[in-house]
Parts: sequence; structure tokens; C-alpha cells
Amino acid sequence: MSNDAGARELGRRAFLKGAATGTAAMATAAPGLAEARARTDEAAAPEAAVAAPPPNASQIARELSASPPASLTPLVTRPGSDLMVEVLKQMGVEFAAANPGSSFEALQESIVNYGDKPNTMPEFITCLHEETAVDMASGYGRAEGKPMVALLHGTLGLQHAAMAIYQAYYGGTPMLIIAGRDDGFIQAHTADDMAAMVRSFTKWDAHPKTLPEALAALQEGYRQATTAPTGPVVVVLDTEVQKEEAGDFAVPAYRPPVIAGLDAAAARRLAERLINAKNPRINVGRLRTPQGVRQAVQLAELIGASTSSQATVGPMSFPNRHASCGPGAATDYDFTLGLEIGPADVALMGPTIASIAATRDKMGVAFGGLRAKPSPPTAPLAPMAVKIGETIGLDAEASLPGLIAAVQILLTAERRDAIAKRAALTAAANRKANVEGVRKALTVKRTGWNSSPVSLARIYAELWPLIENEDWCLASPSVLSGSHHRELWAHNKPYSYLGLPPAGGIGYGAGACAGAGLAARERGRIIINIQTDGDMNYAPGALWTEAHHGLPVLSIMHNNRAWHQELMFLTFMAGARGRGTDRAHIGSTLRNPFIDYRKMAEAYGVAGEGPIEDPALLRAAFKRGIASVKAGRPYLIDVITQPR
Amino acid sequence: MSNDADTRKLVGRRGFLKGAAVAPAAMAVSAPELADAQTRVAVQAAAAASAGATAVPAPTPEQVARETSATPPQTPTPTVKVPGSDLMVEVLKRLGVEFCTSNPGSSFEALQESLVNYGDKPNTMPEFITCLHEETAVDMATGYGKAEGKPMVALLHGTLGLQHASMAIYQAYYGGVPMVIIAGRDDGFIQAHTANDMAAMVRSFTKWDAHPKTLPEALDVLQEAYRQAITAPTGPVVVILDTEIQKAEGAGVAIPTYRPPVIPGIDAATAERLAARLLAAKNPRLSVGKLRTPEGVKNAVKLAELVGASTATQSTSGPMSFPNRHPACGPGADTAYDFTLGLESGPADVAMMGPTIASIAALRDKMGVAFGGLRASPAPTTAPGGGGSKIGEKIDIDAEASLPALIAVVEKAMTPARRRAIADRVAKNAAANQKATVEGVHKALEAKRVGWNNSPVSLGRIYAELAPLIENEDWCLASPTAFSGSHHRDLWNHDKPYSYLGPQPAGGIGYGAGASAGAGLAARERKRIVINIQTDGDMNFAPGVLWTEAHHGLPVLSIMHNNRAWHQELMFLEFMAGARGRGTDRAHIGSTLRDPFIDYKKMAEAYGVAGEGPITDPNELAAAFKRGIASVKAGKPYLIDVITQPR
Amino acid sequence: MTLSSKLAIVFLALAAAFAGGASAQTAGDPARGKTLYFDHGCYGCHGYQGQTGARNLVGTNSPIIAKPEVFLFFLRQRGNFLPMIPSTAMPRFSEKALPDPQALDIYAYIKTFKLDAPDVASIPVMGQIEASAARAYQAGR
Amino acid sequence: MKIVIVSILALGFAAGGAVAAPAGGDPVRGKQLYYDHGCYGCHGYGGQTGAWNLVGTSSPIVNNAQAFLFFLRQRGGFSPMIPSLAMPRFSEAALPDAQALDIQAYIKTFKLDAPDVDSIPLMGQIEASAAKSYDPGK
Repeated sequence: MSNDAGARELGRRAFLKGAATGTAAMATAAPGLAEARARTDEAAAPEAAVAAPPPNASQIARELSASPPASLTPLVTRPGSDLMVEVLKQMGVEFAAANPGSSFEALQESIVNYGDKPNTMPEFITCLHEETAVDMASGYGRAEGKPMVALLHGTLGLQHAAMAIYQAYYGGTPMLIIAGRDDGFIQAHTADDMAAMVRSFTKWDAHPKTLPEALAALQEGYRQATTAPTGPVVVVLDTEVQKEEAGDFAVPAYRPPVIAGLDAAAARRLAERLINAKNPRINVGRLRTPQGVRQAVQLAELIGASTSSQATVGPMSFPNRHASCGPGAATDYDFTLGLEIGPADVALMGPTIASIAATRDKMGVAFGGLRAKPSPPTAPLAPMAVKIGETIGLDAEASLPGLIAAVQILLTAERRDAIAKRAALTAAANRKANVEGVRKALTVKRTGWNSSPVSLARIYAELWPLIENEDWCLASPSVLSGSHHRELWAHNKPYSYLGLPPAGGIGYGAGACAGAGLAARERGRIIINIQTDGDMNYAPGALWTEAHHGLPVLSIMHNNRAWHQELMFLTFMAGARGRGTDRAHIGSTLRNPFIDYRKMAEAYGVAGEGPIEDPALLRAAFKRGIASVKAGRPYLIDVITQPR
Repeated sequence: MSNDADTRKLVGRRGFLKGAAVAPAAMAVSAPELADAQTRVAVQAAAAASAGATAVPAPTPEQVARETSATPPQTPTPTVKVPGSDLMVEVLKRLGVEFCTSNPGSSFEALQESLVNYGDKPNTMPEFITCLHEETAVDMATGYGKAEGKPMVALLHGTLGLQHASMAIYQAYYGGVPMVIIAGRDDGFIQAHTANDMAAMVRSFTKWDAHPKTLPEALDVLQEAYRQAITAPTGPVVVILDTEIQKAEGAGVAIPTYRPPVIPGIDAATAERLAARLLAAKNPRLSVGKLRTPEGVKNAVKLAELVGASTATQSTSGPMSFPNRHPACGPGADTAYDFTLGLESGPADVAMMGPTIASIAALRDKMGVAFGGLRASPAPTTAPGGGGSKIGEKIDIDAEASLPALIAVVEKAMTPARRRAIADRVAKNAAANQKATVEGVHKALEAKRVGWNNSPVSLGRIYAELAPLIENEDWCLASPTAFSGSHHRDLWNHDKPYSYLGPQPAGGIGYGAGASAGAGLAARERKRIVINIQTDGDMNFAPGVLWTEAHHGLPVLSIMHNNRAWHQELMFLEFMAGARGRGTDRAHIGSTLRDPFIDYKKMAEAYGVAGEGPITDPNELAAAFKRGIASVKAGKPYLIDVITQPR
Repeated sequence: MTLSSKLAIVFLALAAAFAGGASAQTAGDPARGKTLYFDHGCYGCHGYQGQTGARNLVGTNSPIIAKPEVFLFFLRQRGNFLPMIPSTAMPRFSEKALPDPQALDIYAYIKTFKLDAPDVASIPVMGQIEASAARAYQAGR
Repeated sequence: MKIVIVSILALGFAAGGAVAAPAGGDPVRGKQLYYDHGCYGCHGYGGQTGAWNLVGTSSPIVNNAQAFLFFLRQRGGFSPMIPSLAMPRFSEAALPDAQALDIQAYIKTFKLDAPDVDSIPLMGQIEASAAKSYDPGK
């Protein structure tokens, strides 16, 4: 492709007329320079400007006849993309988030127009950046434990969303990514093997050649995404396959995956050890779906075991204020069962992304944490060596039904009341531990209570009484704002807290909260988003998507006016080198000018207030915010906060 | 790493600092206090201090002792006398790198500290430019590279930085824009941010990459990277710098002297041959495409004037081409050219065409992605941008590097008789070209007057109103213009190498805002102003670039082409819906920015950029543009929101 | 059915419409037409006042605009082709998507467009542009 | 070597601060320097939030001028390879003594204004909710 291919520029007038006849007559008389410009470009055409005299008879005839292009394709009555929408509908895909692109124009048209209730299940969600579309799918996937669709436009879409896809992979979040491919149009947007660019950080990908293959690939993609190790999958859909006539091809029925759990014998053995234990304990990590969490609660109640939970650090774990959750009456547990976590005498640990990393990483990138070489002990996020007796490499959630059934068989009358007695003691001990824990936490968190800029503990504390009786979901990563919710709030739902950005990538928070907002809107939930300023500034367009689709997201800015982690590191570096600690703010802070987040929100159509510097004003503002989001209108409150 | 690795986190608030000081020493985890660490850099190594949070009472004496003695970790790395990163900054300084755009990250904290604190005039040449997204950092480097024809540095944080900027890197590659990308690597810190071969992720769309293992090697690699970036085919290069090397001891390490690359031009024989044909021709013509540097453009003008050739230019559709209103530029007195010499462009009898990215694509694409336009199978003729133009003899040599030799031979062969004939031809061509220009403008204005008083505002009116206001300024139109009708091509005088920076190199939306800010960096140092006709879809990808413009005082006047849609998609979808005979009134779903409309003046003000609008009455344009130009000439970026006709 | 035969049929239908002075359709309502002109995206390619964009709807005596029947016929056209690559040509508006009464409302609204473009000479800024084009080239500036 | 420094320091205290006490700093200038050098970054604007409390403490580092200066100049000896959030070193070049004392003067103006738990109604509500028994529905 000659060097100046990019330099062709198309005149205004000609762009439409040229397009109509473009396909038929490509010969450019004068060297008409068409600018290969848009994500969806035009055919090159002579650039002479058209004068405005009235068209003569021959022009009218040509206009009317509109000589069809050489590649005449007969009218399509049942386009392939309609069947694709039907397949997604049958699998219960609620949303398809996308930044529009011509390579999936046919699929977008079907989503918007096909069916008796068009643009529902899946509903087309308009995003201002592909990164936001995939981060929304992450937020939704972590809250619901099942995939939604993110639509990306060819090579550019996959590149624009690369970091978001990497974080979904690292976090094992189920997601169905569809990349449109239009091999005959703008060449820079297509490639022979587009998915190769993201193969090393996706779980599975396919590039079907025909419509039947495409429908099967969408179903297999959904299965792969929801089977342990869950994660993002990519299906590349050519525009020809989307636009071709399906005729009377029937949509294949979807067969959900079968995930292997404990066999009956193993379940019985484990049930016996649980029943015979005097002081059994169950450590619950991150399960796959809300169904799994319900069964873990059922098992704990059946056995009267005390439990530990990850609910305060991520989704899909044991309700942390459940009567059985806590240290229990006595901490000398004689048998510990681990569900996707240690320490435990017996731990049910399903396969993780690390187990498939090598097969996917054909490029040999060898990401840290997924590569053969173990990560150094000093590295944060590195897996901590935790004592596990016997590890059973089976999916914990899939094993629970069998285990529960086995336990129920063994439950005799006197075992039931022994368990009941133990359960009562455990409940009382746990409640006492809860109350003490909160008391101790409050004594620490009261420092800086009335200080301005506002202390973060004050924000989390003021929020709790206002959301306690709401169906809330804290969707934003909280470690940068002190994670005060962990001691003060009750995390009793699978989606109470959606955890940190899986690969520690900043920019994930805004999109994830909007994605959780999609799930919330359909279920009468509200989303709490303690939004760090650095994270918001990558793709703030998520605010417009929240306004456009009426997502119930309350964003409270943790506005410390910096990428504060960097500021602290740089101050240390400058100190270590004995120079310019007063210049460490260069490049690591958002000063001069300060960004006005209320104005930014209002620019996107989101009601907002602030900046609030006086902590006494917080409660009233939060009340207004909660009222607004409960009425389906997102709301943003800018709070100037202590940096940590 | 188990599935719930992401739930194993760092330590709670209190512990995060105290723990950090002693972390390397004592890693034993008592109670597994799992806290979620999340930032790009995540907090220090976790040493789960005592489970309970410390109360507030006054520290006991031995706490004071421990505090003051601050037992250093087991492997105390003595502070270095001369940090390695200082030497890296010195290498960049001597290469003349003016700017280093970046979104901060811990994997290059040492290099950032040196950029900010090293040298008698710290944080100048290169100056650290703060961006809110890595994509913007690389797009700015692309805008600067297109305007100046030489590279600056973009600093990215590990795997996340390369991923976040990968579309912008792909566009720099596709457009052949010279740029040095440095990716920090901290293998001992957050594992998700590092990898053994990070550059593999972007190898198929970068020109060259290296991962030096020692400080001296790193200094050489930085110089080699600069050379690779500016040697044809120019393009983006990646250097991975480990934090160990940035923090290594640099005392005694010499900074290598930089040897600029020698880019081969035509040999003497070819120069003789071409000069002869140019001088023999009665009506010679030059076809000038996109050269590499402003130096090349100067020589092309010199050659045209010497041989009295009429010239064809691409300066109205991209940078580094022949000034389009130079007397030599245009059809000339007689369009029967008997010899046409092409410089990086056809149509031509003989064309000197340097190597393009396509020539190295296969070698770089180890993953087998095979991008369209760069793959073996030729682009289908229907594809836009696919058509090439007719070239007789193609000489695979860099045109710019060949010009000095060619000019020398022509000057030597000049005789008084030839000089007179040429002078006569030059005069005739100049008159003919002038007439053609004036006629062309009149015809264009005739067409563009339609819709002149329309509200929403016609795009022709915007470009026309700007023309007289910027005519006497040193301006650079940095934004792609195909969506706003490219009216500058007929109405404006493109007489500088940076007059118009051309389209998105790979047709990727989101490039425009960053490229304009990048051109603003070059403009700030050279008293230039940047005109940015900003489409709304493009602005909405990474609008944080407005803050960077305000923070660094970049002279960028952004005029919103606000048609409240990704309008190309709306038209395509309407056609699709029409073809399927359903819901053309629903084609706006997913392709428009309606309900609510975005207020770009308010968005600009949120980032600290002065703005006005939305303007719907075209008669208000001139006054608004005057205010805007005055503001940017005073070093303050300005945004004017104009509600426009969609096309 | 070959291409040329298709064209023949089109011409016959067209001729009939012109010659026969088909029954005047009931006049459309421009007010409703204005919202429909926006909803169906006509503004997208023809501009809000029919003067900008790809094809002028004002100051033209093309029969498509001149006669409502031809306008309706023209909207229903092009059912039979869908080029594989994205196109911004005139879309087809089927009866289902845009019933006749609504199409006539749009037609009525289009009839309200007037060419209000002043001529070049009366626009000062255009004069400045022409003057600058006529000026001699100074290398340095 | 470390132990020696500590002992000298201790002696300094024990000897009743025989060493000449440098002149007190100016809190107004100190406030700006506290911001410029990023002290707020880890200690909070009021010295109460963040990593290490500067308020309501009798630690000599905060209250004694030489100890404060000595503490700032400390830790020249190490820069760990991985990013660190520990107390940075503030060399004389970066932060001359006079300015350091200005900062100390400003730190001394901090007051522990945290009300105790029982006097904050909100905290009562939080404790009450913690005491509530688990209700699966909600």
C-alpha cells in the first residue's frame, strides 16, 4: 500500500454520490485523493465540486434507475444477524455494550430492529469508548456471575479494549466479546487473524466461516465463558456472515455446559468428616454464581459450621454477617473444608486462568503471575503460601449439591439438635465478635472525623445508615479509599462488593460501576461508586452512558487531585536521591488547574453537586444522591478528600 | 496462581506505610489479613502487621527508637551516586528530544524522578507532559511527529500501558510516524504489570523493539531506537527499561556519542540520468508526495524552481509536501508534461519511492495477524484507499535523501541558455497556476455558499470564516477533516510542511484530540497556533486531553464539529435498516449522542479550558473565532462548541 | 431477470407516473413532516434545511421533489440491492418503515425549504479569501 | 552503626537538650512547605489521617527540633528496588533546616479534634446495625 494511501482526501459533495456508484466505477479519472478517514470510510471518488444547477433528464433517469453495483445481492428477508440476536436472546444475554462501528452494522441493526420487542434482551448499550464497553461487561459479570456481550469494531476495537480484556482475563470474569470483521472495506480495520492480538489474554476465540458455524460459535463461546476457569471469549463475525440470507435455517437449541463436581463416593466421605467434626469450619472463597453462594449457606447451616468469607474483598462469597460467619465459639476447628480457598484440611479448588495461560500465550509474552517462573514473595498480589491439607481439583460450586445431599442423608435426629446447639453458640460468639470489631474499627476511624478535606472513613461511615436498608452494590475498587466498608458494612449479598481491578489497572472503576448499574437497573438495586479521580479521567464518557440509559449509579468522588500512589512513590524516590521532593508533584498530580467533576458530570447530563469540603454536608448530599439513583437518574457528588 | 488470586491483597490502611518499611525483612503472614490492593501500582508489599489497628496513644520510647533507627531491610541497596536514569535523560537531551508524554506509573518512577529533578534546568528538554490516558500520550507523540518530522518520547507503564495505548501505537505504525516509546518494567512488583516479553504484544505494529539488560546497553539502545525511528520506513519503536537499570549506579558509565543514521540516496549515475531528463524536458513536472522532514520540502521547492517544473502536491491532504500555492504548484501553462519525476508519489514517468511500513510488516508480524493493507493478499479494489497511481519506473530509494545529489548535478549542468528558457517557463507556469488557483477558489466558494446562513451551521461556513483570521498567523490544522468536509483544501493556503497533518493514519476515531494537542506541543515552542476542527465522537474517547492542554498551556483552538452522533454509523445504519425495510426511525439507537446532548463548553470548563457555545447562528462565528485565536496566541487553549450540519 | 430488463420496467413505471398525472395524493402536514425528517434521519445526509450534505433538496426542479407520486416511488426503490460494504447511498424506505401519509408529511416539509444562500460577491469573507488567493506568494510567510 | 546513632540521639534527649535549640519555625510558611513537599500525601492535611499520626503524640520527632531534623536527614542509606511508601529522606539540599522547622511549627498547630465514638450519633447507628441479627431476605 503506497505511502500516500493515508493521504487521500475526499471532497464533501462527492462522498455520498461516490459511495452509491463507488462499487461499480472505481476508476478515478483525475487522481482524486480520498482521505481514508473514518472508522468507516467512503469509496474514493472524483472531488470536483458539483454546481447547484437543476439536474437534467438523464441525471434523473440515472438517479431513479440507480444502476445497482456489480455485486448485486438479492433482498435479504431473514438476515443472518437476526438469527444471531435470536441465539443471544435464548441464552438470556441481557445487554450488548458497544462503541458503534461499521463492521457490525448488520448485527447492530438486528439488535435494534429484530423481533416483536426490538432492542430488548439484548439491549444495545451505547458507550463512548470500547474500554468502557468491556469494563461494563466486567462489572456486570462480577455482579451477576454470567456473561453479557461487548461488541468491538475490528482491529481497532480489540486494540482500544485490550487492557479491559486483559483485566477480565486476569479476574476470570465471564464475558462474550464479539469482534466485527469487514474484509472488503477499510483495510486497516481488518486482518486475517484479528483475535491473535488478544489470544494471550482471552480464554477462547473462534472465527466462524458460515452462518451455522457462527451460531454454534456464539453458543460454544457462552459455554466456555461460564465453565471454570471462567473468563472472556472472542467470536469474530464477518460482515458477510451477518448479512447473508439465512433462508429457513433453524436456530440450534442451546445446551448449557456440564461442570464436573465431586462424585457420590467422595461426597459421602467428605459429608461424614463434616458431620463427625465437633467444631467444623468452612472457608469460602469466590464461587461462580449466586446459586453457589446460596448452597454454601445451606451447607453451613446444615452442619452448624463456623465460616470465613471473602465477601469484603470480592463478589460471590459467603454473607459476612450471617450467623455462622466469624470465629465461632471455639477456634480449635477439628475439620476445615475450603471452597475455592485455603487454609483447609480438604479444599475444593477448581481450575484457574493460570492452568490455561501457557496454551493461550502463543506469542510468549509470559505475563507475570501466569508464567512458569514463580512471582517473588515481596510482590503484592502474589499468591500467599497458604496451608492446605488435601486439594481436590474440582469446581467447588458444582460439588455443593452432591455434598448437601450426602450430608442430609447422614443427619440423624440427635445430630440435628447437637448441630442446632452448636449453631446457637456460634451465632452468639460471631455477633459479639462483629460488634467488637466494629467498635474497635470506629475508634480508629474517628481520627480526622471533622477534618477538611474530608476523611475517607467519614464517607464510608456516613453512607452506611443511608444504604443499610437498600439493595446496594459497592461496585468500585476501594483500597485507594481505605476500604473502610470492610469493617463497617454488612456484605450479605453475592454482589455486595465487586472487588479490586483484577490486574490492578486504573480506569476499570468507572466502567465496572456502570456495568453493575445495568444489572441493578433491571433488579431495583442501587450502585455505590467511591470513584477515584485518576480512574475517572481515563474514560469519563461512562457518565454519559449512565445518563443515556438511566443507570442507578451514585458516584462519590474520592478527589485527592492526584494519581496519589505515584506522588507518594515519587516523593520517596526524590528523597532517596536527596533532591527536589517539592517537585515530585510534577507529572503525578492533577493540579493547576483542578478538575471540576460536578461540571464534568453536568456536561454529560448527570446531575451533580460539590465540591464538598465540609464533612457535615455529606449526609444531606448522600440522601439527595440516593433518592436520585433510586428514581433511575445517576448522580455525582464531588468530595475533596484526604489523600489516604 | 489460584482463581482467587485477586482476592489476596494488600494490607489495610494503617499498615500500608509502616508495613512497607519493613516488608522485605519479615514476610511471615500471621493472620492472613487479606485486603484488596488495586491501584495501577498497588500498594507496597504486604506484611500483615498485627491484626488490630494501632490505637492513637502517644508512641512508646522504643517505638521512637525503632522509628528513628528504621532498621533498613535485609538487602539495603545503597543510594547510588549517579542514578542510571539521569544518564538516560542526558542521552535523550543530547538527541534533542523535546517532550516526554506519559500517564504516570511506578515502573518508570526512577526515570520520571530524573526527568523532573536532573540537570541544571530540570524538566526541560525533555519536559514531562502529564496525560490522563496512555492513548493520548501516544497520539500526542503522533501529532508532534507528523508536524516536526522527528520523534519525541511516550512513556508507558508495563503491560497495562502498552495495552492502553495499542490502538494509538497501531495508528503511528500505519502512518509511519517517527516516535520512541519507552515502557517501564518492574519485575519484582505487581506481577500483572510485568511480563517476560512485554513488547511481543505490540511487535506486529511497531518498527523495532529492544529490551536492554544493563545500563550501558540501555544508553546505546536509546540511541539506536532514535535512529530506527527516523530511518525510512519511519515509525514507532519500543524500548523496555527495567527498574533495576533505571536505579542502577551510573557513576563511571560513559554516555556514547550519537552517530546519526546515513539514509542512502540515489547514486551519482542515477542523479546524472534524472537531471538530464529534467533539463531536456520542455515541460517537466514534479509529483511530490509525503517527504520525511521540512528539510526535504525545502529541497523539493529548490529543485522545482531550478528546473522550472510545474508540481503536483499532497499538502492539502497530509504533512511534509510541496506548498500548494507556490508559483510552481498547479497544472502549469501546458498540461502535456513530457517528463514527470515522482518524489514518494505517482503518477510519474520515474518515481523515487523509499521503503514503506508494508516492506517490513511480514518480518514484524510474528503472531500472523496479517493486518489488511499490510498482508500478502492485495486489498480488494472496492476498498477505500486501495487504488495506487500509475508509475513508469520506480526507484526504491528515499526521495528526500536523493534530492541534494540531484540538485547539485542540475546546478552543475545549468547553462545561461537553459536558465533563460527555464525562467521564461517559470513565469508562464506561475501565471497559469495563479489563474487556476483563483478560479478554483471561486468555483469552490460558489459551491460552499449553499447553506451559508443555515442553522445548524454549515461546515463550509466554518472553514471560510476561519480563512481570513488565520491567514497571517503561523497555523497548523492538526485534526482530520474528512468528516467536516475538508473545505480547507480549496480555501486555505497550505504553504508549510505542517499546514495540514492529514487523516487518522488507520482511520481510527479518537486520534484527532490527542494529535492536535501533540501539534500544540510543537506549536508552543515555535509561536505557532493549532486549529482543531474537533468531531464530537472523536473527542469523547479521551477528553482528558483538554486538561493536558490547559495544564501545559498548549495553543490549541478546538472548534467542535458537533453533529451529535457518530454520524458515519448513523448513515450506514439507516441504509441497513432501509435495505431490510424496517425501522429507519430507530437507526439512531447506538449511533447518536442524543438524550442527553453533551455540553462541550461545560466539559472544557471542567478541565480548566475557556470555552463558549453552543453556537447555532453562523453570524456569531467570526467574533467567536477571533476570541479563540487571541486566547491561544496568549498560550491559553480555547474551545468553541458549534452545532453543525451533519455533513 | 437480467439487469437491462429491470431497467426497462423502471422506465415504464416512471413514464406512466409522469404522463398519467396520477391522482394528486392528499397533501402532507409539514409540521409532522419536520419531526419525521429528523426521526428517519433525512437530515443526516441532506442537512437540516436540505442545502448541505450530499444532495440538494432545494433550488432543484428534479421530479422526485416536484411530484409526490415520484417521491413516493423513489423512496420505495432500491429494495433489491445491498452492497456488501457499508454504504451511505440513499436508503430504501419501505411502506412498513415509512407509510405513505408520513412520507407525504416529509414531502410537504421538504417543499418548505428555500435556497437562501447569498451570492459570493455579497459575502465579505469570501471576498477576503479570493483576494488572498490572488496575492503573490511570499516564501517566508 | 545504626545502634550508635540511636544511642547518641537518646543521650541528646537525656542530657536535657543541651544542644542549642534552633530558632522556632514560622507555621504560615510551614503550611505551604507541608503542601509543596507532599507531607500531606501520607500524613493527611491535618496530620490525623493517612499513615502516621502527627497529632496528639509526644514523640520527640514531632516535638523536638533536632530529633525532627535528624529524622528527616535519616535513611540516606537505602533505596529499595521496588517502589516504597516509607518516610522519604529530606536532604538539606531539598529542604534546608529553616524550612524544615517551619514545617515542624505548622505540625505543632495540629489538634486532635476527633470526637469520641459515643458522641457521634452516626457511629451509634452503625454499631446498632452490627448487632442486628442476620436477615437473609435483606
